[in-house]
Amino acid sequence: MTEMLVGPVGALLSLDLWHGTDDAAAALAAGFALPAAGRAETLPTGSVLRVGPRRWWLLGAGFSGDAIAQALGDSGTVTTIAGGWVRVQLVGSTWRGLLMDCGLIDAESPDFGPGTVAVTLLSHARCVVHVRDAMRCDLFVPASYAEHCLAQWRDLGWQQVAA
Amino acid sequence: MLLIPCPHCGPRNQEEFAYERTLDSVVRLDDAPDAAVTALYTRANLRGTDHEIWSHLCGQWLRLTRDRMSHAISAVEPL
Amino acid sequence: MGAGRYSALSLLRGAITGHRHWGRAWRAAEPGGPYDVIVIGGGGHGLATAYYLAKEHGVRRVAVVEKGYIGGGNTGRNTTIVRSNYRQPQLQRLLDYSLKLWHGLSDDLNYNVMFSPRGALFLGHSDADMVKLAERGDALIAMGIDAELMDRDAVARLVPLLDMGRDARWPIEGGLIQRRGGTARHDAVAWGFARAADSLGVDIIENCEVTGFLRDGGRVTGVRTTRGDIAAGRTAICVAGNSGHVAGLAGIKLPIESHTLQAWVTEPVKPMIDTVVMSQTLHCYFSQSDKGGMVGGGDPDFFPSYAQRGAPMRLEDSIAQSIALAPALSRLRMVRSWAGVTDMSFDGSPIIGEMPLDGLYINGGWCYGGFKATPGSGRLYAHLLATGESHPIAAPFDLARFAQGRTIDETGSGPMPQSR
Amino acid sequence: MREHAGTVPFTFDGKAYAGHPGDTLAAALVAAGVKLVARSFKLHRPRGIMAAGVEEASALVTVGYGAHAEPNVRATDVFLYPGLVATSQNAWPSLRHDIGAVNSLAASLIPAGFYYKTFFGPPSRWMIYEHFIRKAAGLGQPPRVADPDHYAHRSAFCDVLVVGGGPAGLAAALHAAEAGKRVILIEQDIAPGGSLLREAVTIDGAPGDQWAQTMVARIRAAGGRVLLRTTAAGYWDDNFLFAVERRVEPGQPGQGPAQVLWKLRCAEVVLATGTIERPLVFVNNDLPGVMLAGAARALALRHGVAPGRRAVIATSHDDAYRTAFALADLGVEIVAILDSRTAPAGPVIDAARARFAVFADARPLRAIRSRNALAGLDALVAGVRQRFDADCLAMSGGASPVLHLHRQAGGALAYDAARGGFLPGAGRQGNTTIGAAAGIHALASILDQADVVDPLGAATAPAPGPIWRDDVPGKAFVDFQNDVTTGDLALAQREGYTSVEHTKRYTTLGMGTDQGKTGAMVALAQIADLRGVALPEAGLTTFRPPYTPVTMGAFAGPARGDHAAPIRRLPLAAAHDALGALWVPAGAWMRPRAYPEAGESIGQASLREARMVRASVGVVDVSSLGKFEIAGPDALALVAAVCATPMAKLAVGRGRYTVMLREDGMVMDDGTLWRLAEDRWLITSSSGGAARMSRHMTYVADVLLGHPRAAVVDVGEHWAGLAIAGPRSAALLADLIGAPVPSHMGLCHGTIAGAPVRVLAASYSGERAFEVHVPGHLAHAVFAALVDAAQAAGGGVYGLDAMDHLRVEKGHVVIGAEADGRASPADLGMGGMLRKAGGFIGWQGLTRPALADQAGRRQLVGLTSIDGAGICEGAMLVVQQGEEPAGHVTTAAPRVAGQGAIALGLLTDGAARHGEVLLAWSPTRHSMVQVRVGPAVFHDPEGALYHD
Repeated sequence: MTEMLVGPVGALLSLDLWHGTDDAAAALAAGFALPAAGRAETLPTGSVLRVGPRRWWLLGAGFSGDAIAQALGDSGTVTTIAGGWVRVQLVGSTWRGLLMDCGLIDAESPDFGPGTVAVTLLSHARCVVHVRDAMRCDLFVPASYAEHCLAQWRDLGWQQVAA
Repeated sequence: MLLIPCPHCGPRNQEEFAYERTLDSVVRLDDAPDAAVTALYTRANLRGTDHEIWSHLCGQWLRLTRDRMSHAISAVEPL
Repeated sequence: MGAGRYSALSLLRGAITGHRHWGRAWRAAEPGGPYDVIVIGGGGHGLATAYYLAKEHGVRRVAVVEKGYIGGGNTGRNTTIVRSNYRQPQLQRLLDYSLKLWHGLSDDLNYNVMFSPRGALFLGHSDADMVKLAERGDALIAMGIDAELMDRDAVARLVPLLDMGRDARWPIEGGLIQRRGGTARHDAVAWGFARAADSLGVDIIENCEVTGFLRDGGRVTGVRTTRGDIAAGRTAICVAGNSGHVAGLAGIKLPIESHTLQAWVTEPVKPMIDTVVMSQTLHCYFSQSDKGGMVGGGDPDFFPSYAQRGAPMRLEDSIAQSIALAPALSRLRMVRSWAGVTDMSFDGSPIIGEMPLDGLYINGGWCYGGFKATPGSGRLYAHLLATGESHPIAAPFDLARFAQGRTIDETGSGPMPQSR
Repeated sequence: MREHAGTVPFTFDGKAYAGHPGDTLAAALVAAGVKLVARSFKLHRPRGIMAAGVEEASALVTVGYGAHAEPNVRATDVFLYPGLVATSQNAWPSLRHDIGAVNSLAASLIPAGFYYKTFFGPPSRWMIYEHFIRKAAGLGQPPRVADPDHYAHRSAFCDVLVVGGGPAGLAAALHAAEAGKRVILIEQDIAPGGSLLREAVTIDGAPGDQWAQTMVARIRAAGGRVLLRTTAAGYWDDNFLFAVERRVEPGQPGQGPAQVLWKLRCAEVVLATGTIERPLVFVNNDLPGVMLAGAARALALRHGVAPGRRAVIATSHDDAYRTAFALADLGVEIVAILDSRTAPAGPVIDAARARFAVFADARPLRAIRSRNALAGLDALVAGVRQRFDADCLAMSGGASPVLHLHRQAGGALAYDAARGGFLPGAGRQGNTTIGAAAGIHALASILDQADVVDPLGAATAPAPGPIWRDDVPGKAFVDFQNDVTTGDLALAQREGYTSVEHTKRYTTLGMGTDQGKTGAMVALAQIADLRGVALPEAGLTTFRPPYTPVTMGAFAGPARGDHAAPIRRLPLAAAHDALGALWVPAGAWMRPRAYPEAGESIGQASLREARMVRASVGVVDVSSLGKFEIAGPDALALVAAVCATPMAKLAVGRGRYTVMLREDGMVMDDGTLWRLAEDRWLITSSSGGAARMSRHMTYVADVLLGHPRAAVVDVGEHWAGLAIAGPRSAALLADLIGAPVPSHMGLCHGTIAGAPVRVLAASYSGERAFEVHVPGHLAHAVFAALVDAAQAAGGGVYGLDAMDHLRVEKGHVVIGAEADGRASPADLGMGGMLRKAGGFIGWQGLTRPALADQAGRRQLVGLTSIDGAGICEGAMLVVQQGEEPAGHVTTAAPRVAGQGAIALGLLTDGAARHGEVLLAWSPTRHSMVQVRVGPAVFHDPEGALYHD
């Protein structure tokens, strides 16, 4: 049985590097790895998710926006965006089923495993999917779409519990 | 329902993409007025292959070389 | 010439003779010429143009060249809605000019096009929608065009299957109906105009694709086709959906891009809905054909295509919206879906007028609203082709309007076709 | 014959019957001796069971009752369940005695396309005829209530999709699964096996149907997914298919979803779709008792049901001989086998000659009817007419490979003269076709590894039936559902509707619910013969999705009821509910319209709220506004491209009203622009335009300016937005922040109730006002603090309507009302705001001649109701009633600071017509109000109120 644990995202920063800057140098300066396309890195301070061609999400209170901005100098910028997202933690072995019920992405593929990040449509909402491990997958849903998505997912038989 | 290779995310279904315009209809800010109005208001609209600007919901803009009869995509470049 | 006059009596005579006496409804003409006018495109608009040229302007040396079979393009692919309740005054004049012609068309052509003024109803889903509909109604009445604002109860009586629940996803607050609007049998429009034009001497040449233009310096003097060259005093492009391609053969780029519009039909059932139902905010619409199938559609596939094939997601959207409005539709079964290629113009309005080359004319850019304009479009185009002057109702729709800043934008969504 | 009585009770037209598990409704009816099952669409001819699957054209019934009733169900494609209720359609007063049958008598009066030749006169007269035509048309009764069933969608990706669970499909799926590929096999029947279910063959020692069951088990064991009762409905680009799985039979109530619409993206598609048998063409070939030979065989071998007592087999190829053996083994007397070939030969024919009377060069001419069913037939045997008595005529005019999906996917066709039909050519999307659909019929060659025993010898290729040339008078059908006869085809050709698409539309050939599955190829052969061309030259109609009709609800899937489309909720939705908010849709959002107190109308509430703001202070939720942070060394270049107003010299901590144009120069959006830091800007824009603005700015950054060193971050939902406006707003906010508030169009940061906030001193209402931005998930405490403070100061919360009254009185335009996408900056009185240096998007568009000079353009004006009566929003502006409008009222509102009614409007040459008196005329609302034209501002034109 897979359950949905729903709650605010808490601390979330958007790290944007200019086109043409050297990712490795920026990572070195920031002090944490900047994952490749479609990947996430989990660190003691939080997780870094690659969500766009020049955009990474810094998830967790351990990241200091100002310090990172300072470190990046004029190769990038950091913006707080926590208020715009709701996190739906899917806990259970059958979480792939929810993505196949309301999305059109190959979540059942062997290479949709831990550390995978995907930006895709779920129930008409533009969501970010972060596969933690075989039993856990986090969905980031735009806050204004959360009620719609959760209502539809409950309607499809997925159990919701408070985070 | 096309499967479009996003330069950043890899192949994704057409619903995640949005068509913008053809490459030759981009209106540059420094175009002279006549050239700008022509680029804005005329399209080759080929019944064949043309270069099109699309965007993916991950934020990647891309250029598709695509046949309007068969929908076959012969080339993709990031923008 | 002609297959003899159609009437109930003619059917009785046919019953006796086993219907052996009927001749061809239109001749399978061979390319001849030179012609006074060549119309490129054997759809409803092209055939109507030829008919009115011959009937009202006495221009008898007319040919219609069609690359496939007549009525095989958008004329045979639309959802057959006929109405004139637009908001912009130029479009109101143009489409009501056409709607008046619809009301006498079957008798005029002696071919029953089954024009059925069953009412075209726009639904409003909020007070803001109702204000927009009232504004549209006020504008129409001020132009002498019929429009009637309806409250919730009146709409519920007219279309009992609508979900009048307060908690519906799109609650129905009322509507605006044009009683003179309705539907018609699309194939019959092409065949009716073809038969009537043919009986006035127009050559209808099928399986004859235009591959280029004959030129005499700056002037276009006819067309090259898959069945040889054909000369003409005036050449009239009328190929909506392919306007870009054909204009390209003359080296001209138009403010038009071809996008796909899909539609669906269900299995035939006994009468269920009598009115054409549309929505002010949603882009879905549906009505029941005379054979009993519910016909509907919604948004175009917003990207360029000539493939006459759409993506299933658009069907999902328009069907989900239609079911939300009329829940009983859910148990019907879709039996067929198809797609047309629409000439999406860069202000949403048609283009009727001269092309930059002498002797070449254009009638296109009808987006997803060309069927309702068929007789009016043909008659106005015939006026231009016969007299060289644009009819006052057609004048605002010239090609030059874009560069001059006189665009006519019904939805106010600007030059990008996919934002319509 | 079936030994024991049926165990599954069902009713047909109220009469009780019982069938066997696994029976189709058709099999159970035939077993019960029911022949007449339906009436045909146009001529109301008696119809019975003709086929054995989805290609059935005649036997359509309504299954289920009440809300669960489903019209137009093929009796051959619904499997029995206890309590199934089936009723006949399109017959009144009863199936046996149907008034509609009179159409058959008048048939010669109503050939194909008769309705184009009559019913003339005014449209009102046509609508009278049409009323009766519509009543007669249509088959089943339509559902009248909401659908009790619900439907699910499910996506799946695979390496190999195999369509068709017959021998070829099962073998291909097992092979791929055992090779480690992700395999999905779909089969439309309730049981696997396909053609094996109507053959007496053994494979690897087991009967065909049991072999098929074991193959399914082996495929699943190898990791393959097998979906039975699932139909491939449509094949779109890049191997994307819809498949519809029926979880319950038509009319059968159930718990979970009644159907699942599978969305399949496949690397490779293998079509093992088999063939569909063709009818023969002869007079009355539609009579109950006349059926396809394969269908008769399926009744006998699959269901143990004899379709009659005395049978004639009429065929043009070997396959139908097998039916003779199957029927004979059930005790049916085989009166004759009529083979249209002059010299049929082969093992099965020799076996047949040993048991039955086989006649070569023989074909049926006319079926004879008695009491709505077959009693016998006249045949032509070697040129001599001969009568045969029979109550069952199993016919076969060859078979057509099922090419629908191959064609939907753009595949080519190859004509095969011997078969009189098409085989699949190259697939456009790398799809392949195998088995009978590819013209391979011998089971041994399909299952080359298996041990196949076929007592009647290997199956051979089908050959087409003879062309019907009106050898005897009477109606010979090519489309059984739409009653299209060979006579109709001849009439269409005679009248010039020669292209096959014209013939199809003129006669409605192939446009019934069976979509021409049985009749199309036979009709094409007849058309080719009429035109004297070979069949391929006659042309082919397009194959369109879906392959078989699909329930509309399945297409909508979970997008049902409230979920038909997303509704976007504000972060403070719960708080507004607690305050008694009345919600209204605004684009995809739901926003509070007003907070009516007991007994107040919406109008009274919104005027009270608006006056409260002018008098003291009000708080309104503006969270849905677009908000974008643009940061980086080149941020200014990006902002200057998007916003048309000057900003280079804007100091850090300051903001300004701005407008964003489309490339044609028209106003696309408006909002405020703030310099948060040297190279960090905040742009706010309208709620309705937020998505469009987000896309526009990334297009400008990545495509137009080619990646400047600047990022565009959409923070629209990160920041909840709470506007606080009114004379007391500044003092109240200063207390809450514990610091001085910024001057008008200034900004500062602070905290309220422990939450970090950004305060922008912008005003929409015309009062001194501020927008407090707070992260969405921290907004509740801030909203509560602001509302409590406002209420304590004599104010409170206000909604959209009140905000609208205030902004109209101040003359602010709204995107979608005044800025309707047709208005230029100059039309809205904003010409002076544009950057003289240009360089903003839209500047070239504005140089166009008709925009350079303003003559004849519709311009923004203020309108004051002369006698104070309310002005109708949307009313036409005319000098006198009946004139063509010179403009219209865009937004109307009551005066807030004072009495009476005002409005904003767009009026031709409005700027030059101040002082004129016009009529705001609304015929739809029976309203006529005199209005005076004036400037589009009614309250504090100088903006004195902005300064404390």
